[in-house]
Amino acid sequence: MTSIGTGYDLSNSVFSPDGRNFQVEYASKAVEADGTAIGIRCADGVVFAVEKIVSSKLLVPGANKKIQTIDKHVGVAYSGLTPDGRHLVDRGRSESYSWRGLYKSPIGVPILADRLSGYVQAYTCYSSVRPFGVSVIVGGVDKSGPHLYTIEPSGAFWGYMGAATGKGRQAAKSELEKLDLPNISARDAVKAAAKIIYIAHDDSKDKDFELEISWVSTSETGGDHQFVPKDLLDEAERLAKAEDDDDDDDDDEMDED
Amino acid sequence: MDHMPENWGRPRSDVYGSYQHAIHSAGPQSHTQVPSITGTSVIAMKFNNGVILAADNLGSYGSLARFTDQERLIKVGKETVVGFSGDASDMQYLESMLERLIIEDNYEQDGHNFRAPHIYEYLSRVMYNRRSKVDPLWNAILVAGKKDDGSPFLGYVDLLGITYSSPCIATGYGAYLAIPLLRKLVSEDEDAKNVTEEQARAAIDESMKVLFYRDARSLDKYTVATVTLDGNVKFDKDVRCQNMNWRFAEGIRGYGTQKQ
Amino acid sequence: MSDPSSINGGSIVAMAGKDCVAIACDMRLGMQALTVSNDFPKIFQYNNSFIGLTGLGTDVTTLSEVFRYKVNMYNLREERDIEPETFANLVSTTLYEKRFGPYFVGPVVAGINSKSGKPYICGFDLIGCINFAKDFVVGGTSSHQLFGMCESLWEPDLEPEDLFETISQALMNAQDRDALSGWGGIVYVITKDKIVKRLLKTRQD
Amino acid sequence: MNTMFAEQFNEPATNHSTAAPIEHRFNPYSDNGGTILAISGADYAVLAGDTRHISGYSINSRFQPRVHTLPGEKPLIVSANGFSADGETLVRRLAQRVEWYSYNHNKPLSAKSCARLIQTMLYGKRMFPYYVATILAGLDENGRGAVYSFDPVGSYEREQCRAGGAAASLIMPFLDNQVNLKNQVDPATGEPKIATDLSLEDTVKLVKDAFSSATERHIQVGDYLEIKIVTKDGVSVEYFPLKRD
Amino acid sequence: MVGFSFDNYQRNQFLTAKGYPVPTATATGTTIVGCRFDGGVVIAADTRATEGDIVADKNCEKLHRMSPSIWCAGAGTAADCEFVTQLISSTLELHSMSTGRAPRVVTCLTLLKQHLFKYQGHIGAYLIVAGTDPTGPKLFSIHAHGSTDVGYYLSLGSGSMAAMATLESKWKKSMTKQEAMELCAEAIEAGIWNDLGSGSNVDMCVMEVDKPAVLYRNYRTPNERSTKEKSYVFARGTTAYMSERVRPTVKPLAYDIFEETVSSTGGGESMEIDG
Amino acid sequence: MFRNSYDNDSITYSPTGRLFQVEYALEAIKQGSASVGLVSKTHVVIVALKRNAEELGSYQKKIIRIDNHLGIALAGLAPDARVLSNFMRQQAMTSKMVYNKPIPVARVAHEIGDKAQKNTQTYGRRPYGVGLLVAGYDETGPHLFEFLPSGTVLEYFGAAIGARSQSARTYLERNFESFPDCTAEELVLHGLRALRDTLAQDKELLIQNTSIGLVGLDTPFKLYDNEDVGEWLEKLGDVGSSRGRRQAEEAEAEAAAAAETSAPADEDIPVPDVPAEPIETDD
Repeated sequence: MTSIGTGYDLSNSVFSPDGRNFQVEYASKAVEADGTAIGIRCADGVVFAVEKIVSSKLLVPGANKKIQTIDKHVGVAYSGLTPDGRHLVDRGRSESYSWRGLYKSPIGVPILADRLSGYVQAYTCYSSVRPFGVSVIVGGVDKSGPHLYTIEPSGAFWGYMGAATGKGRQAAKSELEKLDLPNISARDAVKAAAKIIYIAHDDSKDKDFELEISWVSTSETGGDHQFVPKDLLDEAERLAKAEDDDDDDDDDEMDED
Repeated sequence: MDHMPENWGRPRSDVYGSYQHAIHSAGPQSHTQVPSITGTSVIAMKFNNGVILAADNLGSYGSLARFTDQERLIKVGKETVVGFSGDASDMQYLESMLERLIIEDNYEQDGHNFRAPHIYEYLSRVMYNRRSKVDPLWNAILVAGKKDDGSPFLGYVDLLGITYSSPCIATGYGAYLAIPLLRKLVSEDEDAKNVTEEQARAAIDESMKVLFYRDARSLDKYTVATVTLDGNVKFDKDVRCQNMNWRFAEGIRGYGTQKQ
Repeated sequence: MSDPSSINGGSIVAMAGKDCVAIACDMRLGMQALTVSNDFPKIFQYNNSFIGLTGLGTDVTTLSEVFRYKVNMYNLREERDIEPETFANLVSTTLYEKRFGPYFVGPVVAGINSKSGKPYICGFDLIGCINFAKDFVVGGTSSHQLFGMCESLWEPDLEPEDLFETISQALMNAQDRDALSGWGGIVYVITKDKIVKRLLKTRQD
Repeated sequence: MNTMFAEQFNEPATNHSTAAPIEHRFNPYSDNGGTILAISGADYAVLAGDTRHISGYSINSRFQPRVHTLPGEKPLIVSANGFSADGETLVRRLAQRVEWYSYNHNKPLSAKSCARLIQTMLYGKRMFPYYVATILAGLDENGRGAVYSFDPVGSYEREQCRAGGAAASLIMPFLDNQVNLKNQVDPATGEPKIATDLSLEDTVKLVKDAFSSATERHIQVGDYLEIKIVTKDGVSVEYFPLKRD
Repeated sequence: MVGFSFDNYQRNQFLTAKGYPVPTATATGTTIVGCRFDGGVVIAADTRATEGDIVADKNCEKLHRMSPSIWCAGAGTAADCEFVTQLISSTLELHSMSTGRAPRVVTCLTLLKQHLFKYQGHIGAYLIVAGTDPTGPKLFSIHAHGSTDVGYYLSLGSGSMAAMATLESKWKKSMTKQEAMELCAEAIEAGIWNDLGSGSNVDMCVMEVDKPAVLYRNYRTPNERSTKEKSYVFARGTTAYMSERVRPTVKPLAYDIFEETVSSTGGGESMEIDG
Repeated sequence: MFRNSYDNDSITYSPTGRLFQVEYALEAIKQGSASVGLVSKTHVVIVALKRNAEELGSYQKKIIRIDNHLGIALAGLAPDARVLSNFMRQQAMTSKMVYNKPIPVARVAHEIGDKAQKNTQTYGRRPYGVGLLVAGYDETGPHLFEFLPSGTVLEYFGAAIGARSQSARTYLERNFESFPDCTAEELVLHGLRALRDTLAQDKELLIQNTSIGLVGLDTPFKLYDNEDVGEWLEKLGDVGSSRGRRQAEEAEAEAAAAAETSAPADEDIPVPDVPAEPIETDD
C-alpha cells in the first residue's frame, strides 16, 4: 500500500498526488470485512438477502435485523459498519418522509437512490466528517416498476439487476450472473438468493451465520417491503442447504447444522 | 363570461351567497377559521366483539350537497378505524399525517404496531396543540379499535382538543339524534358485552336512517366499518338507508286548518 | 356588569314543615360591592300570607307597596283575608302584566291555608311563572348556594323548631358564600295560629 | 352546537336588524361540566368528582373519570376541572413534571412542592390560561391530609375542604356548615362549635350526600361519583351511582 | 287579557343601555311530544324546569288544559306558556258557551297562532296542541312566531331531537292507545336521559274521541331520589338568634291588631264567609 | 500501547478500515466494573457490581430506572451514561405523552445507538465511553439489548459488559439454555452467579456493592440496592469470588480476557481513564 506514511491518507477530502482519496478507499475495507448482502431485481420486484455472521450464541436468533425499510415500498441491505448503515437509512427515511409531505405520493426509487448517494458523497468532501463505511443496496417498486441500486462509500451509485457487497461479493456476483434476470419470479428469486448466500458464505472463516431475506413485489406483497414469510424462508433455506451440502461435500466438513 | 378565474367552477353567488374572500386572501398570519367542504355526523358504538361505526358519503359546501362520494372512515394501521366529521381539507391533512405515522411505525417491523389508543393519543395531541395556536383543525374525530388489554376502544377528539370515551359516541347531529338510540343499547361498557354485531349493525343502520330523515346535511348513502377483537377491519361501502317511510306525508294537508 | 337583579343583592328562602312553613331573608342592601344598609328586611306580610322579595331594591319596595294596595283592595272587595294560593296568583299576574318591562325581582310566597291548614310555599321568576314546591323555594343572589344547602339539609315533616334550625342554617351558610347577601337574617316560622319571628346572629361582613 | 337551543329558547327576541356580518370566530374554550370536592382529615385526604362529561345540553360520556393519581411512591391525587382539554393536558404535563422531579432528586415530590409546581404551571399560561379549577389532595410531611385548591391562573391555598367546578357554589356552603361547623353553636353553652377531624367513614358519607344533592339541582352533575382516598397505604377508589337525568 | 303594561319598559331600556343585561326568565329546556293513534291523540312532557344550569322545579307541569278535550304541551319561556294557554283557554270557554258546542282543536290552534303572531315571537311559547273534536283527533305544533304544523307525531324543546329519534324509529301508521302511550313515554324518556334540559318524570295526557281527556300526572317516575346517607337535622338551639317576637296569626278583618304585641298562643277563629 | 497516526480522532479510517478511536471507546467499558443481563420468557434481570472511589466514598450508581418497564445497567464512563439515560427518559416520556404507549425497548435502544453513531462520524466529538445493557419488558415480551459506543445495538439472551465480563459471559453461555423457563427468582440468582464470576480474587458480593434490576410480566421495573439486596445474597449463599474454584480451562479463558484488557482494572478507579490516549481532545 502506497498510501501509508505519505500523510495523504490521514484526512478525508484530501487527494493524493495520484488523485486518490485514501480515506474513501479505507472505508471500503470496512465494507469488505462484513457479511455478504445481495439484491436481486426480479420480474415485479426486488429481493434482498444478507448473511448475518453470528458472533455469539447468546444473540437472539431473528431479532437483530440487518435489512431495513426506508418507506413502505423501499428496502435496503448493506455491508459494512452497521451503525453507519442505520444512519444512512435514517436519512433515506427523512427524504422519503418529506417527499410524501410535499407531494402526497411515495418517492421514486431512482430519486431516492440519487439523493442518498448525494448524501454519501457529501461525506467524502469535508475533513470534518468521515465517509460512510457501508456499501448499500437499495431497491423497491414504484409506479415505473422495480428498481435496484448500490451506493458505494464514494457516493457512486449504479443500477443493477443483481447486486452483491461484503465479504462474499465475488462468489455471489458470479452466481447472480447465472440467473435469468430480470425475468425470474419473486419466489424463485428468494430461493436463488438463499442459495447464493450459502455459496458466498465462507465456512472456514466464520463459523455460524443467519440468513435474512426480504422482498418488495407487486404480486407477492402488494408493493410493500416485508420480510418473507417464515415458511418460504424455511423452504428456501432447506433447498439452499441441500445444494450447498452437495457442492461442498468433498472439500468441507459440515458440522454446524 | 366571467373573467375572474377564481370564480370559475364556484357555486353561483346569487343562489348560494357570495364567496367568502377572506378565505382566499388569507395572509400567512391569518388562520382558517371557517370550514368549507364539510362532512356531517360520524356515529359509533361498541358491541360484544368490537366496535362499529358509520358515516355518510356527503361533502357539503354550505347548504350545497357538493360531493356525494366522500369517504370519511379510514383504516389506520392494522386494526384501527378513524372517522372524521367537519372540514374535508383538514381531514385530508390529518389522513396524510396518519399515513406517515403508520409508515414510520412499520420501519422496524418489530411486532410493535400502533393501535387505537396510540393513534387516539396522537390525534388528541395534534388537535390540542393546534387549538392552542388558535389555528384549529376543524374536525370532530372518532377513533375505534382495540385497547392494549384487547377490549374494544372508542374515543372522541375535536377541534378544541376535547377528549372522551364512551360505549357509544356520535359527532355533529348524531350526538342529538343517534345517541339516544344507541345509548338505549349501550349505556355503559358492561352493556356492550350483551350486544351482538347484528344488533349493533341494526342500531347503526336505524340511526343513519333517522339522521337522513332529520339532518338536512346528510345523505342516505353511507359507509359502515367494523373492527372486531380478532383484529379484523371490515368496510361495508355504499350502504343505502332501507325501509324508509315518507308516504304518511300524503295524509297531511297544509299546516293546520286546511281540509283533508 | 351584573344584571339589575343583583345590583342590590339579597337572598330569600322558604321551607315547608309539618303543618308549618318558614320563610327567611338576609338583611343586606348594597350598591354593587358596597353595603349600604344592614337593616333591609325583604319579607312582607299581607294578611296571613308572606312574600319575600329579592332583586332590584327599588322594585322590592315598589312591589311591596303594590301588593299591599292590591291585597287591601281584595280585602275590601271580598271582605275576607287572602289565602296564600290566591295571593300567589295575584303576584303571578302582577308580574306577567309587565312581561315586556319586568320588575327585576325573584319573589317567594309562604303561608298556611286558613281552611285546610296546609302549608303553602311557591316561588316565581321575574315574569311570574309560578314554581309550586312541596319542599323549599329559594331566590336572590345566593340562590345556588341556597339550593345546595336546602337540598342537603331539608327533610320532610320537620317540626316548627326543627324547621327553624334547618332554614336558618341553610340561609346563614349560603349567604356566607355570597358577597351580595348577609349582614343579618330574619326568619319567620308560621304555624296555623302563631308567627315566630327571629333575628339571627350572623357574620357582619 | 347548543346555540341552536339558546336561540330557540333563551333569545326569542334576537335582534335581526344588526347590520354587522355574522362573524365565525374560533373560541378556544368550552365547558365540559363536572364537579369536584376534596376534604382532608387527620390521616387521609379525599378527592371526589362526578364522571359526567358534557358539552352544552348533551352528555358526552357517563363515565369519564376526572380525578387522577399522580405517579410516584407517595401518590398525590389531582383534578383540573372545567374545560376538559386543558384539564387533561395540565394533569398529564404535571404527571411528567412529577416524574422528572423524582428522577432528578431521588425522592417523591411532597404535596407542598407539588402545589407550588401547579401554581407555576398555571401562572405560566397567565395570558392564555388553562380554563380549570384545580384541586390537589395528598398527605403532608406529617402524614396529615392536605388539600390545595387553585384558581385558573395559579392563585392557591391549603384548605380543610374545597369544592370546585360546575356545582361548587351548591356544595361549598354545605361543607362550611358540616365540615367546619360554621354558624353552629353548642346548644348547651351557646359558644360556636369547634371543628374536629371527621372520620373517613363520615367524610365519605358527607361527600356522597353533597353530590346526590348537587345532582338534584344542577343539570350537569350526575351519572357516577368517583371517590379517591389517599392514606399512607396509597390510593383507593370507590364508585357511587348518581341519577342519570 | 287586559294587555301588557310597558310602565317599566323605558327604565329597563335605560338599565340595558348602561350595561346591565336583562335577566333571563325560567326558560324550560324541555322535551314535549305528541302522537296520534287510532281514535285519539296523546301528548307527553318531562317535568324539569331550569334557570340556566340550575333545576328550578323538579316536578313542574308542562301540560295545560285548553278545554275538556284539548290539551297543550308547552316548551320555551315557562311564564309565556302558562299565560298564553290560560288566556286562550278562557277565550275557548267563552266561545264554546256562546256557540253551545265543544270547541274544535283548529279553533284553539288558530287563536293561539294569531295571538303569538301578533307578538312577533316575543312571547316565547312553543306548543304542541292536541285534542279531539267532532272532526276527529288532531295534533298540531306552534312555534313562538306563530307558524304551525300538522303531524302524526311531533316533538319540541331542547330534547326534541332525542325524542324525535325515538319517534322516527318506532312510530308506525296505525297504533293502539297503549302503543301510543308507551311510544310517547319512551320518547320523553329519551329526552330525560339524553338532554340535560329535560329530566325527572313523564306527564301524559290521552284524548280519545267522544271521551273526556285523561291526564296521567307523573305517568312514569324513573328519577326518585334515594335516601341520604345521613340526616342533617340540627339539635335545637344550634342557631343563635338575637331577638324573637311571637305573634298569633292575623285575625280576620282585625287589621289594627298589628299594633298590639300579644304573646299568647291559641288558635284563631275561622271566618265563615269563605265556607 | 503503540501509537499510530490513525487514532487521533473518530473520523479517520485505518488502512484496514478500522476506527481506532471507536475501538478505544470500547476499551473504556472494560475499565468499569461488570454488569450482567439475562432474559427468561417473562422477565429480564440486570445485575451490576458497584465500586466506591475510596473506602469512605459512596458507591457508584450502576443501574438506572428509565421508566416503569425499562432500566439500564452501565459499564464505563458514568457521566456518559447519565446523558444517555436522560435521553432515554425523554424518549420514554414522549412516547407516553404522544402515543399513550410505553416505548418499545428495541426502539429506545436503537435511538441511543443512532445517537452514538453520530459521534463517530463527525469531527470534534468523541464517542461515548460507556456500554449499556438495556433491559425492558413491552408487549412483545422481555428484551435485553447491549449498547456499545460504536452505535452497535444487539439483542441477547444474556450479556455482560465491563471488567472481567468474559467470566460472566462464560457462565451465561454455559447456562443460557435454561434461562427461558426460569422464574424471576432463579433468573436473578443466575445473574448474581454470573456477576460473582467477575469478582477480583479477594472480593465478594456485598449489599453495598451489588445492584439488581428486575422487570417483566406484571413486574414494573424494580431496583434493589443496599438492604434490599440482602435477601437475594442470602438466597445466593456463596458470595465470594469463584476464582479459587475455577477449573483450569476457565482460568485459561480468563487469562485471555485479561489480556484483552490493556490496563489492570483496579477496583478503586470508579471513572477509569482511557489508557494511552487521554480524552483531552474533547469538545
